[in-house]
Amino acid sequence: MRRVVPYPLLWLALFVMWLLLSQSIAPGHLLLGALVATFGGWVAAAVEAPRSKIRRPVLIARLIWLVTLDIIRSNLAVLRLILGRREPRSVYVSIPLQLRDPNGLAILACIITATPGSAWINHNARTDTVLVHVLDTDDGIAWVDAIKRTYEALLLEIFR
Amino acid sequence: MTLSDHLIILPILLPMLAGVVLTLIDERHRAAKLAINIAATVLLVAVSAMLLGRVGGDAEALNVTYRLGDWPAPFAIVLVGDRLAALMVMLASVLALAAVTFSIARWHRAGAHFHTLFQLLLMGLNGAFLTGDLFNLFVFFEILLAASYGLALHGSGKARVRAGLHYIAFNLATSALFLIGVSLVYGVAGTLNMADLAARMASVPADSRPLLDAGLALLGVAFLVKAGMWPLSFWLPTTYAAASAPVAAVFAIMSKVGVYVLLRMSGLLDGFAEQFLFYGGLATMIFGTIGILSSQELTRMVGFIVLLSSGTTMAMLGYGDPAVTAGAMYYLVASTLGLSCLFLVAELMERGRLAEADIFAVTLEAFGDDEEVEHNEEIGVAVPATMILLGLSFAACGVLLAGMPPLGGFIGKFAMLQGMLGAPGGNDGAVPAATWALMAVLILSGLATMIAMLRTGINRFWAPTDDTVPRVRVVEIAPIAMLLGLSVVLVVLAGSAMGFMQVMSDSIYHPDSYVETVLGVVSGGAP
Amino acid sequence: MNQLDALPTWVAIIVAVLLVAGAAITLVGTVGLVRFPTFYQRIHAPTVGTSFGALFVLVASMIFFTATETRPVLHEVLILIFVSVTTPVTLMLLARAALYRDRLESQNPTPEPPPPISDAASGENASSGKL
Amino acid sequence: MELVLALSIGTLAGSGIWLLLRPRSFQVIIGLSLISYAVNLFIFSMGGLKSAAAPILETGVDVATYADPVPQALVLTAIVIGFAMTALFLVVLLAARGLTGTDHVDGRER
Amino acid sequence: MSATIIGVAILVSQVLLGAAMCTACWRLLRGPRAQDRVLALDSLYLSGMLMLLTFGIGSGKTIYFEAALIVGLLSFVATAAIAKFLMRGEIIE
Amino acid sequence: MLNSVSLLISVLLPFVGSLAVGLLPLHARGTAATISGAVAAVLTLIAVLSYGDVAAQGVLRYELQWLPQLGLNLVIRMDGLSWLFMAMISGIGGLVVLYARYYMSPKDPVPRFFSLLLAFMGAMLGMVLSGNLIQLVLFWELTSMFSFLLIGYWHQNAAARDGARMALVITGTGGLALFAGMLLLGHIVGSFDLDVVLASGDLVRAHPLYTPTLLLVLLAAFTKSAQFPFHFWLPRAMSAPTPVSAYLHSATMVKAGVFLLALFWPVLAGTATWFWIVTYVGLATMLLGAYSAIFQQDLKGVLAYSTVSHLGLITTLMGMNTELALVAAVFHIANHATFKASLFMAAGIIDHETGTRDIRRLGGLARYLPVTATLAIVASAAMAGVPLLNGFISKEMFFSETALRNPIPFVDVSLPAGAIIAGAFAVTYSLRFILKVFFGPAPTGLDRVPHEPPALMRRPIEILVLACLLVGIIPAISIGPILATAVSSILGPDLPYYSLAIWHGFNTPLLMSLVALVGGIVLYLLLRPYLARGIDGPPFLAHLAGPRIFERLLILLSVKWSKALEKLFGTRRLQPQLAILAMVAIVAASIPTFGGIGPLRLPLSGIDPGLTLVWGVGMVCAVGAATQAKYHRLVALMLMGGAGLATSLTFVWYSAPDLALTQLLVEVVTTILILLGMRWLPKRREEAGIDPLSKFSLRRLRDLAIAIVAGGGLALLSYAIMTRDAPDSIAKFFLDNAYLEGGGRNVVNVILVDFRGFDTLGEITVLGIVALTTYALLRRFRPAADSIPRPEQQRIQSAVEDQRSDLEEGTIVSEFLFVPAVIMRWLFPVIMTFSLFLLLRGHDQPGGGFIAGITMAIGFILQYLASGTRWVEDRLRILPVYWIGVGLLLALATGAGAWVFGAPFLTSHFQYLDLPLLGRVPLASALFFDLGVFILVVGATVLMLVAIAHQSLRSAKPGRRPSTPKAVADAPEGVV
Ligand code: NA
Ligand code: NA
Repeated sequence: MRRVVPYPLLWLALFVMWLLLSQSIAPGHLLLGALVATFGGWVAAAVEAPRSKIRRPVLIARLIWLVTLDIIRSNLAVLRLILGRREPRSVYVSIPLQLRDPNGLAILACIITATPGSAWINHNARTDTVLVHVLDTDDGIAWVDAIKRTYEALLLEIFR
Repeated sequence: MTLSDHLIILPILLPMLAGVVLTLIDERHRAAKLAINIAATVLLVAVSAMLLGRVGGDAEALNVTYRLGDWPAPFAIVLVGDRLAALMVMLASVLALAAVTFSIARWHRAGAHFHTLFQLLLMGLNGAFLTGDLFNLFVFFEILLAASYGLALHGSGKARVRAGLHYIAFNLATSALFLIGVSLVYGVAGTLNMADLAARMASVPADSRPLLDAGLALLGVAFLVKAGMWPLSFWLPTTYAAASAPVAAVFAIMSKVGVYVLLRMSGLLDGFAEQFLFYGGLATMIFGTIGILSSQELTRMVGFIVLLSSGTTMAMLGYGDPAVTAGAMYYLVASTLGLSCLFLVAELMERGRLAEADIFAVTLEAFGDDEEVEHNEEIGVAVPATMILLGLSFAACGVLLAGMPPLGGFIGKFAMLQGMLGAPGGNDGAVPAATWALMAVLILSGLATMIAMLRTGINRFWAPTDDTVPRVRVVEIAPIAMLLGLSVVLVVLAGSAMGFMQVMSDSIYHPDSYVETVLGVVSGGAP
Repeated sequence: MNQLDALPTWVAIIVAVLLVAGAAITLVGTVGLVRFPTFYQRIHAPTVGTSFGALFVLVASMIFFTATETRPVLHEVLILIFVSVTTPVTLMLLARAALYRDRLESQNPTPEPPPPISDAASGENASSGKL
Repeated sequence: MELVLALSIGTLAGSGIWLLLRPRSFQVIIGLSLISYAVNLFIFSMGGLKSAAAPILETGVDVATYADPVPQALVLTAIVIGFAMTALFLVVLLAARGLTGTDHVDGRER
Repeated sequence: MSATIIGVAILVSQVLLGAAMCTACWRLLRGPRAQDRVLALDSLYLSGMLMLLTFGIGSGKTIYFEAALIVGLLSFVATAAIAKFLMRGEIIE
Repeated sequence: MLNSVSLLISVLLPFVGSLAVGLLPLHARGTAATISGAVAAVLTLIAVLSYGDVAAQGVLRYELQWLPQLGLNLVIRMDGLSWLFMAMISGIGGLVVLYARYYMSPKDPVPRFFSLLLAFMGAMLGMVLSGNLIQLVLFWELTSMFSFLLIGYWHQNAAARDGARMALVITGTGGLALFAGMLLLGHIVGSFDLDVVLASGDLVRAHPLYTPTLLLVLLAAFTKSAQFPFHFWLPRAMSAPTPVSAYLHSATMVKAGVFLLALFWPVLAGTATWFWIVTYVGLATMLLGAYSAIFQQDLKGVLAYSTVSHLGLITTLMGMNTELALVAAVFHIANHATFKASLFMAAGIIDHETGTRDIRRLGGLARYLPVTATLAIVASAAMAGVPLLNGFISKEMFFSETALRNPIPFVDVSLPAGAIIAGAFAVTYSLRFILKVFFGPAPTGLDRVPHEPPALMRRPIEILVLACLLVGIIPAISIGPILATAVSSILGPDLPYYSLAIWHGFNTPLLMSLVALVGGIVLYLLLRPYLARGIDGPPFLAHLAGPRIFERLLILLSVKWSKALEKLFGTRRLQPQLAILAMVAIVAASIPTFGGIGPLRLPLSGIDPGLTLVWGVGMVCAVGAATQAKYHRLVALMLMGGAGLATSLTFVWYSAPDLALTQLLVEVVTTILILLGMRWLPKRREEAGIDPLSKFSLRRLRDLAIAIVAGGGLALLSYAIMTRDAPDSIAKFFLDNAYLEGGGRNVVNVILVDFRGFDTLGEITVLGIVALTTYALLRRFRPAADSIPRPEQQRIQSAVEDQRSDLEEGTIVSEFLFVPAVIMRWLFPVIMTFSLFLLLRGHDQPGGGFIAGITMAIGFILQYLASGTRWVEDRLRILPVYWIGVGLLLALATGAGAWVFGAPFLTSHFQYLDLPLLGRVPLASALFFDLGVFILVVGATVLMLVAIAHQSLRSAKPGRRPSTPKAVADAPEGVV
């Protein structure tokens, strides 16, 4: 089974993607979707997409919720900043991380960057730190703490 | 449908299949690739001969059509085989056979995918000759251009790449013109089929006619570029000169593709670009002549002879007169054979030559009358047989291309000149000054070619040099002999050849049967 | 737009509001691109568009097509996911490249010397300097 | 809108031709690309402008309302061929640059 | 009624997105550095994609969806490649 | 019948013999000479045997159909004149063969010489026996060509090469003139048949084209027969072996010109134009030749100029428009051939025996070569017109013709005066020849003692001199009938009265002869001191050396001027070529639209603000790209992307989703391609010191004008089409039939894979070809010196890694790409899925093989981008070349599959399959076609991109010498 479906979660994602694309759940599409998803797994295996053991899938939902909230918040903040007169108080922050899992790091990078107001610049694997640019904050240290507390902790839980 | 119903598409599909199969064979299996290339080319010659036999019947000019996808014309793509198309396909296959044979000795090893590109070039050429659809013509032009780009660069090297860059840039720009022209034609006339376009010309609203004409004019420019008309042809000699010999030997027909399309269009669309053809062709002849004289490099000179040949044909087509066209087409066939052959001969001659020899030779000639201090040895030099063969081939090509008797160039020029003069003993006020000018240029260009070839021949074969006798293999002489042999056959059978051309020209300028064959039958691939 | 008249007005209003809001937010995002003085600040602007701007428009689309085609139309979700995964990739690469270039040419308009070329996070000078 | 589109075609073509006449091979390749955009739009415009009438057949719709599919098919072919030729030209210009040492289209600085 | 509402909304949003594209284009032209332009190009693509979606709603057809999807999924390849080019001087090592 | 065969043999036999001799081994001297001699003998025999028939019937004809449509048939025609020529050609030919057998060195590869000689003989016979004007031209040119080859036989000598070339250029030019002249003549008469033409003299002379025809024919005759001002090639041709000089350049070929004059005398002569031109050109030639002959130091030079002079004499006679003059001319043709050939052979013997032809070094040879000397003295006397020799009789006839009173005073004086002066000159040079060579002190400084040659070598001279004597002593018996036959073929049966006697009483011609004789001797005595100085070449005229002028003129015309003209009317630079193309296109499109392009209606659809803004952006991007491409390549590339986006949006707006998809994808791939290429381009920084004014140079203004006009024109054309009613187009058929007949709802896709699938097949072929070309070219790629090192960024980053102890080689880039690479790898299966989706839905919805293929290829490239070439190729075995092959094969096979059903290529099949579980599934053969497209596009795109990407690997290889020309890519085809 592992050889046929090396990444079960990916299989599921691709299967759903196929159905969404075809906008149909006809038997033909279910079959095709399954085939394509299986094929996709092989392809991912060929390029050695990093495997991760997901311990607590339930926490993913919590992560999504947190991200959504954060995005709403920071969107509003950035919009205000753009439309307002105030000059942004930008800082570089360096976040020391315990998270080592490549997928976890990738997710963290996406979250930080996709959230308006913060941008992932570089990850240093030797010191396990990440350089992040924050658009507007009066307390960089607090900002770092918040990230570590919420996202990193959660991701560490998921990918232990 | 039997296989013979599919005969007309075979000149396109056969090279394509060969090209594809060649792609799938690894570069390491050179011998297998070569064998397939040769076999496919031989088969193509056979198929072309069958096609020529089929449409070249004695009676009325026969047209064969082939409806791709079994869709009715003029909606989908139709292939049309008439005498003109079949003749051009035949000519292309013959040149290809010569070139591929020649490449056995060494050239096919000079770069990757030579065989594939070679076969696909043939596919493009044959497609361009056979298609009856303007946009499909564009596609086949692109195929033959793409393959020609690859082949022009075959062997790589500075000169080739530099020439290739110009060639490609210029032809890409031309392709844009082609597209603009085709789309204008579609935008105004609503069709892409050539026969249908001819049929619809009358019903185009008067206020849209200028737009259609503009489209046709742009198409014409694109064709003139292919045909090598001055001042759109400066890239041609350089490219041909830089190309490897077997490639150049096939390229000899490339400018004739443009000529072919111009002839086809001027037959179908009454008076298409005839004035331009006449004067442009005349200018091309003059420029070609100038270039022939000024060239130091032999291959470059041959490139200019290509221009001259094509300019001559174009100027003749400018008459729109079946008699002249028949002569011009005879001349086209003969001169193309000669050019192809000369490209091969030139390469053998240049082999083992010292660099800078060309420049030295011309300097020598410039002061030729001053050097008298030379011991005159009155014993003939035992020239190696290789050089004699080469020399004879070179001389034959020169005679052919300069239009000197007794080879085909002479017959062709004779036929054209006679056509231009009109009916013997006829009214002489009818021969306009421009015709006299053209006749003069036609004859003088032959003289210039003779002088230039003479200069080159004497330098290469007679002047004592330190050059070594080139190592020439039989497979390199054989294609030369074949091409020259064909030119001789063309002379011996001049009567029947000219008869063929005359029937062909008549049918080109009376396209009713062409149009009817294309549009008339509702379904099926058979004629 | 005849079939549109079958659309309930309240749905139309929702769709309209979402559309205009999404577009407006995207516009504001690009305004940020113009307004912010440094590259590292401008880098935050596009994400407004990819997050809120895209979200609103995509939701509008989902609602609209679900309503008009009377079946759930959800494939817009894919766009949202793709955009939120791919935009960060560009931004990360770009930010790192910009850092390199700025350090190399010392053209960073900020008074603070930029972090070292290879690794901004190591060492004390990069900890959390305010700009 | 015809006016806007026509102007756009003109601008693309004009910019492309300007670049085509420049001496650096990179300028020429960008020029060819712009010309290719212009030509594609030109072909496309030959079918006239019909908004929201993609020729994807639905039952019960009069075929006269669809946009003309022929120019679209032609443009598709033209895009593909144009892409291929751009790639080829690029490689040739690279080869020329490598062999001649310059990126001048004539292979030598004047 | 619905048609009018939707029509006006689409018109307004298209104008807004068009304005967004103009703004991005300004940055694209202005620079000053290459990275600024890449950023602008990314925004340009995003605004264009959203424009496609508004157009899809306007036409009432889902056939324009794939175009948006392609922009969303693949346009980043170009900008990421440019970013890598800026950093490394070549995009495939 | 017998005549037909013998006529055919007359023309064919020499060629057959030539071929046979040419194939002999190089040392087969005896065999070659024997075969050649036999050929000449047979031909002479045929001539002798045919004489009766010619004399009786007038004309013998043999006709062979060749190109009847154009009136060009092979007609072998023998009349009295051509009989005379045939007799000379074959008779003297035989003697020359005998002579050459001994003359040519044993070391010489002599079969080739005889082969050429025989071929020339054939050409000459073909020419004189032509019964068709065009055939005449054909053989005429052949004689020039073989003459060229024979002059250049010793081509290791520069003089031989120059002489040969000059001869061919001049006589070849004349041949072309003859061609034109014959065309006109044929056009006037309405037939190329010689007999018809000869019967149409009055028609021709009255025709408006008479003068041009005459001039062309005369040009041919004058060049061939070395008439002033084309005479100079003949002395130069003396570098040929002496048998050639004897045969071609005295006896036969040079007579072709006067043969032509004689042949067309009934048609072209008899007018004032003819008289003035022919007579005075002949007279000038005669005087010039004789004068020059006096001062030659080369034996053969004397003979050559003498030949020129005698040819001038014959020409003068032809020009006089009297029948008696014509008789004299024909007579002198035969006489001159006899004595001049023998003189050349004698000169050859002298050269052979003494090793020199320089008169200054020769003398007293009568002691060493008594027989030869006697023969030569007799022949020289004939040349000088001494009585009892053949030259005397024809010269007397010439004098008597010039002495006829003429009403025009100039003619009345100039003709006899010229004749006498030329006669005196002839005496002078003959005398000098005899006295200097055979008498006086013995030669000094010779390599060997001269002695008589082998008897057989002398035999031809003896025979010819005997003929001189026979004709000179008993003309009426020996030559009378032959001359009558020859002349009557020109003048018809009623010949004028002439008497071939030696003594006509003491009359004006005799007086003139005496004056000439005495004058000549006196002149010789007067000139002795001057001649003793040994100056080569005539006084006063030396600086007018024809050859020099000719060479200079030829170089000027054919090298210098043509080079200048090529520069003026051509270019080898790309930019002017493209500018010309643009201008020609503008002009071509303007001409038909000059009078207006019909109504330009107001916009049909109102302004759409969204798209208008988009195009605002698009236009700005386009112009921006145009201005930035020189110094800011990356900027231009990005701006181009902006313009492309606007284009894609337009496609969406106006109902072309497939186009939008394609355009967007192609855009991405193009950007990557160009980025890959930019690594190899030179750095370019805006030069600070550039003069801002130079930006507005004339050329830039011109280019700007071209760009604006062309762009504006294109805009106008598209606007004009968009705003008028669409024509009744073929589109309706596609819309009507796409679903019912083609089985697809996406009409564009059905057109692509079915209605016009042939286009698509071609299009993917193009893509495949380009990919293969790219690959082939890059295998030989050699980067420029300044792009061989890794890019600056990488070098700096490596340097930093070196300096800092905490960094290793490659750390910076691996950190840079760490997170992005993870995401890109996950995106790979996603993109694959999307690609397959696009492929399968194409027939009904936007998508299809091409779009899917490019998508898939982008997925591949993304992996290269993320992880580098080596990493990817260690893990993914991509064989793009095979993908190309398989894709094309699949498409081809799908198309040909229709043959199985008896349908034409690409006929599609469409049906529903009822599958368990899945229900009705549509299955169109077009899908397989599209699959082929897909596979090919993936292969081609990946191949192109990866082939470029591989160059970094290759040039990064350590120790590789970049300048090695044969640097072939290390990557085996499979990996790339
Ligand atoms: Na962000
Ligand atoms: Na280090």
